[in-house]
Amino acid sequence: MAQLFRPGANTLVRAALACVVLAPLLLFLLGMTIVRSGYVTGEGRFVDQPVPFSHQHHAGDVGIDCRYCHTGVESQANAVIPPTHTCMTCHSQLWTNAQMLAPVRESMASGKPLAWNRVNRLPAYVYFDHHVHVQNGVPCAACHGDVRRMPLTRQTASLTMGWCLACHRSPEDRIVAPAREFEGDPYHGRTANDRAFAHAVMAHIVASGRKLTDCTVCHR
Amino acid sequence: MSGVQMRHVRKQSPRWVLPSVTSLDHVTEAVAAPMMDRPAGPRYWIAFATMAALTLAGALGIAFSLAYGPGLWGNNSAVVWGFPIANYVWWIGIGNAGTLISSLLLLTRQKWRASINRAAEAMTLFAVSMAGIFPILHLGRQVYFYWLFPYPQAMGVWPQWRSALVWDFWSILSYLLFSILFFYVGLIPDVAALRDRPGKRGWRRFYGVLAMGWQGTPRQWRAQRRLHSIMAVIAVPLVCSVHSIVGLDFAASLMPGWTESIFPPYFVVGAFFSGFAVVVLIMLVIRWSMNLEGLIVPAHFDVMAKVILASAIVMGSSYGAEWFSAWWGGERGDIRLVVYEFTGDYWWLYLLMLAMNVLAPQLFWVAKLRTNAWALVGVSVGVLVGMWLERILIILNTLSTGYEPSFWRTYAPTIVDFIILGGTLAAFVLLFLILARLIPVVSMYEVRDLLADERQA
Amino acid sequence: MTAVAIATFDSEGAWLRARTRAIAAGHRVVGEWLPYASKAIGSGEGRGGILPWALTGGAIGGFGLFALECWTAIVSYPFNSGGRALLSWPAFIPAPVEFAALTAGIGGIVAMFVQARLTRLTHPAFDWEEVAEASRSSFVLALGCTAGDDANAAVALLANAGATHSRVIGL
Amino acid sequence: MSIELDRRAILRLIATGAAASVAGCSPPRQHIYPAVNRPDDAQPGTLTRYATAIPLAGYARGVTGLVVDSRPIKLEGLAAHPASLGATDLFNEIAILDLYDPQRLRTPMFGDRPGTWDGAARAISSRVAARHGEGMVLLTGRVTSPTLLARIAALKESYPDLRHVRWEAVDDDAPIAAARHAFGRPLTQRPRLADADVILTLGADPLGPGPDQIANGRHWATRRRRDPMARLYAIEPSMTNTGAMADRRLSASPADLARACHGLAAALTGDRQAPDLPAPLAVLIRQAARDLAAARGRALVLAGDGQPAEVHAFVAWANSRLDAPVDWIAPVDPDSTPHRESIATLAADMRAGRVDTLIVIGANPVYAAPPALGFAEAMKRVPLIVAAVTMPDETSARAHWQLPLSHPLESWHDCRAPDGTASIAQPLIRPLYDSRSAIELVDLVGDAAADLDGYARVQQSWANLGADGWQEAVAGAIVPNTASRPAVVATAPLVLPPIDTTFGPAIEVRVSPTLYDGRFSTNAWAQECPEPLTKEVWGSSARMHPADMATIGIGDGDIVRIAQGHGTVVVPARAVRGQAKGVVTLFTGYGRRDTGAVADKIGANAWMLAGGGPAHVSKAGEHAPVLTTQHVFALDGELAKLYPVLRPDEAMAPAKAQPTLIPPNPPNQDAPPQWAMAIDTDICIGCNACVVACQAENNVPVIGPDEIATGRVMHWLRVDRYDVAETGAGFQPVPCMQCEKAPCEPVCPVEASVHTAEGLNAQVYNRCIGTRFCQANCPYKVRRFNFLDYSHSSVWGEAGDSSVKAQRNPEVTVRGRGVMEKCTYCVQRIAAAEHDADAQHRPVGAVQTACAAACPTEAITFGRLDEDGAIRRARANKRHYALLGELGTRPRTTYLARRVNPGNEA
Repeated sequence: MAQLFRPGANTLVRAALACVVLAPLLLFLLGMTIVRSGYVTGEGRFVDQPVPFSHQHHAGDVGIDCRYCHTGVESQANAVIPPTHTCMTCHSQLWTNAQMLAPVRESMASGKPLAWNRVNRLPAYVYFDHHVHVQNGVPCAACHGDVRRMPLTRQTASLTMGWCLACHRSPEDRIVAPAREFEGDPYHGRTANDRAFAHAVMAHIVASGRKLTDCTVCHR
Repeated sequence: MSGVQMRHVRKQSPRWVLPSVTSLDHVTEAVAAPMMDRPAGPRYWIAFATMAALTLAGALGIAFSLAYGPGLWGNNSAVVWGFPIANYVWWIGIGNAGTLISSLLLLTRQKWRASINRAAEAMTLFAVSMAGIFPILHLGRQVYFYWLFPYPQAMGVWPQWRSALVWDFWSILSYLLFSILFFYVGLIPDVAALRDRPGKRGWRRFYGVLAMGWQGTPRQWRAQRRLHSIMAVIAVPLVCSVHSIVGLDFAASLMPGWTESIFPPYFVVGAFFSGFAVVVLIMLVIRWSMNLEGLIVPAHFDVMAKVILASAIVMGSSYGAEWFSAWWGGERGDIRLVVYEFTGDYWWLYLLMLAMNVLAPQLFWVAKLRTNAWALVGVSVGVLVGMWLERILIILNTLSTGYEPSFWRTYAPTIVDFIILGGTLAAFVLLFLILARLIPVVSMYEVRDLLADERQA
Repeated sequence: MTAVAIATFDSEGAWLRARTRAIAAGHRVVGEWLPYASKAIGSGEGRGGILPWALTGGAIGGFGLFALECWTAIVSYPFNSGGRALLSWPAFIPAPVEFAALTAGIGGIVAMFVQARLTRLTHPAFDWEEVAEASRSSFVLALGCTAGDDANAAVALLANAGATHSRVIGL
Repeated sequence: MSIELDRRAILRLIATGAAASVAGCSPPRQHIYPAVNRPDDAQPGTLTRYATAIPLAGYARGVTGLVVDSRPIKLEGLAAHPASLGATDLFNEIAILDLYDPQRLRTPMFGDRPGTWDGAARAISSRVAARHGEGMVLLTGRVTSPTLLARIAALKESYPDLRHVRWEAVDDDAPIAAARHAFGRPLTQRPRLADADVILTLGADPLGPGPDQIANGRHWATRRRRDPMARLYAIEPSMTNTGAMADRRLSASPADLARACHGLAAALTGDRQAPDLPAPLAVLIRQAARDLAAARGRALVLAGDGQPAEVHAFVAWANSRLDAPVDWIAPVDPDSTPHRESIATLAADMRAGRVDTLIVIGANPVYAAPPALGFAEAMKRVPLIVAAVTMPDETSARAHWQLPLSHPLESWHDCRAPDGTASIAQPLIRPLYDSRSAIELVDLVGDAAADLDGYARVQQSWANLGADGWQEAVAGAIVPNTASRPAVVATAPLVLPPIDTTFGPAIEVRVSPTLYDGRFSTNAWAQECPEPLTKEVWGSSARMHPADMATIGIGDGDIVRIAQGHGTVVVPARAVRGQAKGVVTLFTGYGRRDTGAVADKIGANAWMLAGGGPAHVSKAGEHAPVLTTQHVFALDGELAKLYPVLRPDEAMAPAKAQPTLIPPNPPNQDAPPQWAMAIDTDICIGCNACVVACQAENNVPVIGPDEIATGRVMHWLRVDRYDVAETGAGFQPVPCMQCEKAPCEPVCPVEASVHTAEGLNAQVYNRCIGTRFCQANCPYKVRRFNFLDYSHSSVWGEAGDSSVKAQRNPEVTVRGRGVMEKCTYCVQRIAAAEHDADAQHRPVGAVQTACAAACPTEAITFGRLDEDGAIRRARANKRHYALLGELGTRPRTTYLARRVNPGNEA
């Protein structure tokens, strides 16, 4: 009887068997990488804005304090995007007819709000509270990066649950002394002061019996 | 089939292959010819079309359920589980029997398994596949079923290993894949035979690939036989544990009527029970449709009927044990439940269930009925209905009368529930119809072995 | 070796008879093909076991999964689930047991493929149609011969032993 | 202050609110809209509280509005207000949904064409301007608003012949008439329940629905808590919430009730012949008389508003004889013409063509007026009818002009509480639609060109307060010392009601505890809220005594036809406990038409039978029972342990420790704060305030009758109703027990159900995959599953629910389909409290769950297990028990047992 298969068949079938085992494994690894990539998480993503607002210019060069616009950050959950009115406090004097500020003036005139595009986006079922973080020494930069160096605002963290947990599991080395929360790069050169405050906060958390990895800390 | 009452055989030392089968080649031809040479007749295609249509209907039912949610079913706020879970338990039960039969009989050197084990194992594969649909389908958010699998999520959370549902996940997965391997190991020599048998080249190449270059040298036979028995040794505890775990879905709770240590064993017996019923039906159909009277003989049915009878008795006593332990334990909740079983909203279903599972099989005390086709069909179907009722009643009776009377609710299934159940039944048959055209439904090499033995004796 | 004498037998008995005679007559058995696992070939236990492979596979799967359970439940993200202990080992057992069975099976089948020399879809033996007979109905016996007359003797021997068919294949 | 925020902003916020979060599903909107010019006190996302008041049947009840992003999302009680005392009732809780109800009338309608306010105004003035308002009638509900009264007076100046008719379907004619007879002037009785040791109710339901329910409940509970335990007798035709809580209760037909009065009179005076009473009634009267007499000065007799004037007159006599804790005040409603009389005259005038222009503001006579008046027919004779409504109704459907009336939360107004205390009510939101308040409307009628400014009107009628006084009054929603002074009254003469022995069943029409007189029929929360005693939802059946049903050969749920005078209704009948033989009881509020998808074609209109007179009940065929959410009420055998009932000084048997294999809590489990709840079933009056409060706070969807019919429910908190003793009933609110050894947690395969360090049994909606194993394994069955996409499907028909989404609490995830949800002790409130505490580096303060905040009797208390307070006190109480404690689940929600104090027979 003649051979049913060509000699190559043996190798072929062995290769095939190998694939049966390896292919799913590879696909799995590929998936794991993709979901963690910026492509999915949006880490490092720039977002166009109706007005090309530069944190570098306002917060960095001019040196306006974060809290001047984000008025809620120390007192409530929502850090607050400033109303058009806030922009106009300066821009009614400065650059009063700069083309790039036209939308701001238009909004002030028409009373129609500016539609800023969200940069740091959390799912709707995640409840983040700004003031409890800031008041306990978690600097803006921990999540938002050094906005003083951002001509256009960029998402600097992956904002995945795993990323949040990393900090909630060991906050102490993310906490800085009260004064430094609003610095651009507070983690650069941590002082004994920082460590002392971090220690105090940790002590409070432990004493309060709160568990920062409880689901209800973020989800309701 | 030729004559409802099969020609009865002498009790002592039954012959498992009729004298009509003379040579080894005869065995191969008897099994392979109808499959490879003869085109499928109109009867086949009619059956195929009907089953395909019903399967499609079931698929639609599932599609709608996925689109609109579990709200399409009869489940309510108290009876949160309904058909899907019952179907799952029922199918997995049927699925258990196949591998159990084949492996248990292999270990106990039951020669007669030769002609039924292939079909039994195939039944396992298909039944478990059907069962596998339901745990996913019954979820509220089916798209996230994979959260039961422990992979490094970006969320940083893992499955909750204490949940019986996670155990389920692993047992179905393991059992399905294991059964496929077991099935394949037993299949290799036969596909090799089909490869070497004159026929269309394309098909022969197909079988050639499946055979993986099997030649039948003593070395290969030794390896194959050794692995087969090792897998059989693993299969027996695996099968039992799989259905024990299904039992634990209920037993590992604190609802009256569920928290019963008897559940695991009693689920296993139930599985064996319903599985054998299906095997009987399948063997009857194969024997009749593929004219395998020579290889599947009355003695086979006689033995299987005895097994069904035995398990019916065990089932009966398990029910008895349930009632007794309720009374003996004195737990008010359990007593109330037993009373509810007989007097509550589902009393007639419960009595029907007892009739089917315990009384009907008693017919097999009569020797003649054990080989009477209609009796076999009737009892087997009865047992299947009875076992399905048992599964659904386990859910309904407990969930309809929980600890809080203010939240007692009765359950009524919807048309969608029935469509989906029917769909899986049809799909099961459909798969078998396809299988019958693809691979030998009787293990040829084992029957050769058996034949050789009997001829020497 | 220059030739092979090959013959088919329709029964286990005939094949065994021929086999013993051939060996007695000093012939070398170069190949045998059987339609089913005859008891005569023995179980061959001890020679390259499959069991060790299966056991290893099972151990890896079972203990591996159990370890994963413990790590996730105690180290990676401990939860208070109904006040149960973090290391609820009894509840951690079922899944690994099931999984171990699967991996054992996989280990076994790999071993079998190796030992049975499978995945050889093309093989010289397939050139002899007698081999094709084997997988369906016949016992096939091939003896290695050195010279022509030797081959003829072998064929004769096989024929006398009750071969349904026998011939010489020159190499 | 008012919130100045343009209407577009509101709708925009509604849109973003709509986008607010669906568990695990669609991503949030990508845009952020900061306001252009934001008032300082309105930081986005912060929750602000404003005091205001909303009227029920004209009477004010103070509320605190919780406002987020300029949207009121929830109403809570107002501690300082005498009719709220910090708590709410069902009607206050559901009011917020009416505000956002998509069925609301949005623009003026002329016939079925959209019109303008201008058009309407001109239509009116063109008719009446010339004729000094001759033939012009202004029909309103009860008016206690000083401003509105002033505007109407002003209107009368420009139209001297204008007639103002005020009419409430639920009237107080009988008690007023009785007071007239007893004291020669109209007076209203104000019982002081807190001071009453013995109370006898004659068909009265002080703890039932009505403007006084909250206050009555609170005062009654105050006394109930005090030792020695008070005693409550109830004689009533059908069971009421009060009757359910009674220590001794008897059901009596009107005739028997009259006899009871005679019997009581005889027993109290001792100098007259007692009539022959049915044995049990005689015993009860004898005992009640003894206790009442013994408790002179602290004994009280109450008659239901539905009772005839004679019974009220008798009660007045009894109370003055017993020197009962009762205040008599001048009616808060200045107009004391009997309601029935005024509506009857109006109907007569209309029929006689004496009415030329009819302006209806917030009254619905076509639906609720006695059928004998043929009001709808009479309307045909009126050339111009203008009806102002928030929700279209039967009357407005027959009017020429329909005008959208502002919701109380949208407009400046004022009104008086039942005790006379005046409230100035500020709006919490700008009108969502082109609507006007009653005050503005009256001005409009007077002068089509008037510039409508409710704010100015209200302010000018309270000018005497001065700037600061005004500020204070508005901020607190109370005008100080405006409560009516109690009148000094003479001893009332003895009046005995005639014993009516006409043959045939008596019809009792009762105010619905969920829909009131029908003004809340269109409210989906109200429709889906179970009636306290039968647990009926989306409908109501005629309650009958089983014997009566047997005689006409019908069973539970069979349809009966009830004919009386001009009215006929066809409803399913239901045999209920504590129903008097020969009495058929119906609830108002059903059988609506022309109102919208929610209320139309549900049940039958009981007002059709309000006329009185002989009735006839007959079988009308098919079987169509009304849906209920609870089917079993009797607790026989071992089930009795679910709702233990104790004697006054009895204590619960100590629970024996259960052996368990489950290890003790990990140490961090006992660190503060540890939250817990205690519920006192002895003072729970089953008012359902908690049920709807929870629904409003936690975005619990309405699922509609079809879903309920398949046995599904969504209310996180259910109030179980169980039979107590022979004739009473008891209520047991069942939220999640937050078990320390929760059975639901270990069965969840994905850790969606886990325990927090603070003792909460958390449910993580976005992690839930919907296996439902948790609910299957929950002994208390307190988990709720989204079988369909409830939060995105609407029961409002084609109206859709986009506006309703604006009510949703942004702090709570909106659950999508296939997700299990449940009570988590309002974890969003706990989180808010803790975050503020941590941010300000101070210990966590008190937290109130929505249900606890709502409870009128303070039966639900929430607090911390780790520090002294209400919870520890409750757990130390001898009546304390854990529901199904023997299962070893160690619930955090525990109960105090119900008591009955039947006393010994005289």
